[in-house]
Amino acid sequence: MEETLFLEAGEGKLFTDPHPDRAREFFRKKSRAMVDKTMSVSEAVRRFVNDGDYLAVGGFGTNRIPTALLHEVLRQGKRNLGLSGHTATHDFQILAAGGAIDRVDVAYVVGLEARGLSKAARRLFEEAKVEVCEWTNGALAWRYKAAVMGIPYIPARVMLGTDTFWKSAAKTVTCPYTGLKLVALPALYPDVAFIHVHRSDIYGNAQIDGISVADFDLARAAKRVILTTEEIVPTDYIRDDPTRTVITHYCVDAVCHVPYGSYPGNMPYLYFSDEEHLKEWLAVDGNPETLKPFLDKYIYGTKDFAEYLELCGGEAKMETLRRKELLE
Amino acid sequence: MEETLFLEAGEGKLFTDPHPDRAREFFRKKSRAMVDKTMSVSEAVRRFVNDGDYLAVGGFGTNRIPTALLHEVLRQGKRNLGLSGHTATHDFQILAAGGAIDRVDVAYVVGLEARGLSKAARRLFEEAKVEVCEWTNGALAWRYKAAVMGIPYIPARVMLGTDTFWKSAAKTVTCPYTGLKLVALPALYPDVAFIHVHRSDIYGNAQIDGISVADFDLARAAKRVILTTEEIVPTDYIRDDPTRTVITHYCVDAVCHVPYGSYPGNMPYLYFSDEEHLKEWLAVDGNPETLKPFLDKYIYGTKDFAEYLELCGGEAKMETLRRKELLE
Amino acid sequence: MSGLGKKYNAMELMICLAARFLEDGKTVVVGTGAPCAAAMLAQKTHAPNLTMLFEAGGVAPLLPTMPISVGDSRTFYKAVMASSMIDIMDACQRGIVDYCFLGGAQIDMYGNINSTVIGDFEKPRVRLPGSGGANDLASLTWRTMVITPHDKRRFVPRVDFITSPGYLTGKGAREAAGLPPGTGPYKIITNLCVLGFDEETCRMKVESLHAGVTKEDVVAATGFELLWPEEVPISGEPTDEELEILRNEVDPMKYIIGREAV
Amino acid sequence: MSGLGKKYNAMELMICLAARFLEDGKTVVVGTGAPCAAAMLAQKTHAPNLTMLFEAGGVAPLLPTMPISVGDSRTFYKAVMASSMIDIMDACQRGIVDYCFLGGAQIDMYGNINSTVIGDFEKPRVRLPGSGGANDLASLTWRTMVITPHDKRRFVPRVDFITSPGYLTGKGAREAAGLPPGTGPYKIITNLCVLGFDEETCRMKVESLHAGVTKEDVVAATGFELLWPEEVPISGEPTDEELEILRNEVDPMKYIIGREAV
Repeated sequence: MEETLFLEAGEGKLFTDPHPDRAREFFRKKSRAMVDKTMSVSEAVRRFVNDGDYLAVGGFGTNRIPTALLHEVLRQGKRNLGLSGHTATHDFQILAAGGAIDRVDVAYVVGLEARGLSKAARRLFEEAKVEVCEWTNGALAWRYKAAVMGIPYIPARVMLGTDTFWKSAAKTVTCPYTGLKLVALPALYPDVAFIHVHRSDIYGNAQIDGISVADFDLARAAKRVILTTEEIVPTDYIRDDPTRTVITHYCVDAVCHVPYGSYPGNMPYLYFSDEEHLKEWLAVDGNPETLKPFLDKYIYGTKDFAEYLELCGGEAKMETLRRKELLE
Repeated sequence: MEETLFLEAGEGKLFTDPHPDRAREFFRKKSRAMVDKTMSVSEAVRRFVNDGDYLAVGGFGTNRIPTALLHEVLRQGKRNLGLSGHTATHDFQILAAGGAIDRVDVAYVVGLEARGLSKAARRLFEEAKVEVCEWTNGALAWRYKAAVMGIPYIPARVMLGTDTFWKSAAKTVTCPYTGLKLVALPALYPDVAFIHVHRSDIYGNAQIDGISVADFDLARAAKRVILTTEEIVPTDYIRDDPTRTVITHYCVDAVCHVPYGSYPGNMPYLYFSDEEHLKEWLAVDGNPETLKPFLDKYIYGTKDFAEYLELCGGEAKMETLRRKELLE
Repeated sequence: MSGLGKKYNAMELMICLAARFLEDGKTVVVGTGAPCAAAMLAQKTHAPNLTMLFEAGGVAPLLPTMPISVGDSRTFYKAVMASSMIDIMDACQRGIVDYCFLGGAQIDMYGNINSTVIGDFEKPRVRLPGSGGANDLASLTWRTMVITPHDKRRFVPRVDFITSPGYLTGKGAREAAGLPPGTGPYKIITNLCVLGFDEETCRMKVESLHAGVTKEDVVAATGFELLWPEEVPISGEPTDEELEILRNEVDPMKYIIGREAV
Repeated sequence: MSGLGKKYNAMELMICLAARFLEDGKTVVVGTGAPCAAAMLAQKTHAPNLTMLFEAGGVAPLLPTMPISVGDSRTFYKAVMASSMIDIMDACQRGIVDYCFLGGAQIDMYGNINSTVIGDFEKPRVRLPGSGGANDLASLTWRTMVITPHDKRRFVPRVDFITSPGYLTGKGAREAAGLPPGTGPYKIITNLCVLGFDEETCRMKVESLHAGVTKEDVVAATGFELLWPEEVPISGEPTDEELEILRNEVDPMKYIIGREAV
């Protein structure tokens, strides 16, 4: 059968390689062994994040985010990272403030939802300091899914007819069964994913309580995965209820024990977001003059996440946020 | 952009319509209300299964299968059903014995895995009494996923180069990003799905313990869904741990309370399969002379599943199977 | 002008009007703010069986307070399922989601919405958040609704960037682009009026003016030509019951209704 | 002939040989029976870090007994995850699954396997179960292995139906068909010998003969011409340790090893 198709293509740049055979070659060599992967945040970032990597962040902007890893990216001065801007809010704000990013697949950026907009993040766009390619939250979720599936693209019915499509790197295809015009979303295999979870064993078998957002897929799509976890549990705990597992060991490269690791974001069932601290971020990040001392104090001047937590109010603050989360 | 593609197509027949717009029109009208959907198995089959419907069965052949619904299909003399043969083993054996099927998408049929082959099921093929289209377990799982996603097809890299492809209704497509040849698996929207679960509320919000096989997707892909459940629980029970939910109310049309509903199949964490009873099935189903009195006794002569359970040994048998499941 | 001398403010009015468009037994994807308040109000009045979905994965929660984020833990508090974004987006694409609510910086006469950039794309005057899930919801759910302040800066002849599709260039354009048939903008609820879309032209059409608002007020606040019915009805006003539920049960902290819309 | 006068039977030999091909730290999709026994034996000897997957969703269980079905509750007993079929199939397609084991009624010189029909497709002499997950695993995992009795009824010049792909028509044919490069049949372990595949021609090639088996035995049991190395090594024999673990820990009820292979 022979068919002539008229395809449309967005003019955006594809920042990652959607070819499943090259990803398969990578995954072929990746270890599947159940070996102890616990390490410090600084070691994990040093070993598994390279300048120029394309990064994807789990959770949802200010909810179940891997804050400690994001801070450490700044502390180690990582540069020229690409970012999957899949509801990237406080996570993007941190990376933007540290000048770590030079290209972004945008679904949702620069805003912190109802809280307002990050001026530090906006400056990157308004001063054209990042390469930009437009997508949607659904499109990025499906692009992860295509990578999970090991196929170069997945069809969908979004973006069509809009400038979001024309400023994306998507193409259209024609369905061989129905003749429908569809958007072909190219697989997105991030170089590295940061994901914060409720609990993990030392091998990376991990559970998430509440919505998983896109993290089931992200953990499988990414070439390297660093987990931060509220708790390290024995593998027997995981094996006692395997229905609950979201991420398996063969996806994971590093497991870092970081209690309160989503702070100042919300961690479902454990602690609510610290709206005051987020407000402070929004207040200072508009101006390099006010941003620099803030970053010096909270990130560059702290040796690790535990020190940052202390500066932000320590256990007493966490107790307040715990009560807020539990509606007490 | 213009591109000429050389497509290949299997010669099998597509038994279901993969067009997402026609499915959307159906789903648009389907109720999403949280209303009491509990009813008897006989009422559910009477109301939601029509002669000629295309049926998909949850679980995995002899594991977490909706036996009561399959028996009721025979009792009500439903005819000319299509079947998704996604590891259809004892489920298919029952439907074949009752002459309910006239077309099958085959991934795995006629066998009961290590136990042997069902002669009743084989006869349908060897006497050409069913229309057949070949697929694979993966292909059917992905075809459900395409329906779940509301897209007419999903690309994959299986079946290619084999007679399984040529006797399927699949077509190939060319990837617009990589030039790779892929198989385009057409969406499979079953008319009706039967799924057995561990617990459900009266609205169809349901949990499954252990592997979900393809049932997360099947419940969403099917136009109508009948659940049988070991237990009916208050909605508060579901709401207390929403991470555990697999199926939501807006997918479900009927909820039938059927304890031991997977018997003689295995129900994870509750009871093991009854290998003796399955052996009896395999022994009698080779010959219409021995099959008829067997079916009369166990299915046509019983008014419901509870009577069948009694005939098979009742609570004492179930206790034995419970101990076997729990390795006691 | 709105709210002046009335027993409710413009935000309360918009929420009440939006709530009334949500039919019982349907599904709606909501965000934070006014849409969430509208869906909650609908549930507590005429639509107890309205299923609320949040794009990050929350299904039918019993919202204890207003969410701050569409992914925070309130969005799946006592939910029937704490699912995933892809499950919700799949549901939209499959056709089982009836309504969504969108916002944006600009909207045109076909209901196309811009939430990406003001000015040039390459070096924008103002960079906005982008689509998020808005394009997905506008493409896939059956009926798109918008609650927005009404002024010429927002109601523009041509949006700088079509982030989320309205009727694009008019009748048939969505289908030609490949979007699922039967979908598109349904109601735009502003502080001045309720707008729908003309079936033939797919252009924005006034459906009712809020009490005290004149045709001239609306024309002056709109950057393009609207269609008008021969007789323009007056929008219903919030009932005492609606206001009481909205103020005491839906938004007792006045997070949303405390904001004047304009 | 096999097992005659030996301290192990043919099934035990095949399981031990198969186990040795499974490297530590890799992933394998197993079914019931001999493949499952081989994977368990490998875990208990040289490959403690071998991750076992079952196509219905079980990930790395601590198998308490031999499963009867690849979806029964044993396949995810104390598993690290009780997942879904699509998660396992996705993993194979993504390239993280190293080995699979297949069976079938017929196999040809390129390792193509028939498990669908004997005779005509439209009205078959014998209808077999079909692909199940076999075609998926043969297409997607890196190395396909087969444990099978060796006779002319099975080792045929041309299979009646290619259910699962071997090397199809020879070198390059898999890639031309669209299958992922670098995949294909790896080892065929029979009661007579171990077979591999010639790199240049992709044809089946004898790698070793089991103790006491002659070249003539193999030729007589094979319906097509095999390739032979210049010198044919003798297959290793099971060690005492392997046999003890296999008999006492892996299959104490002798479900599998109690069956003579031929």
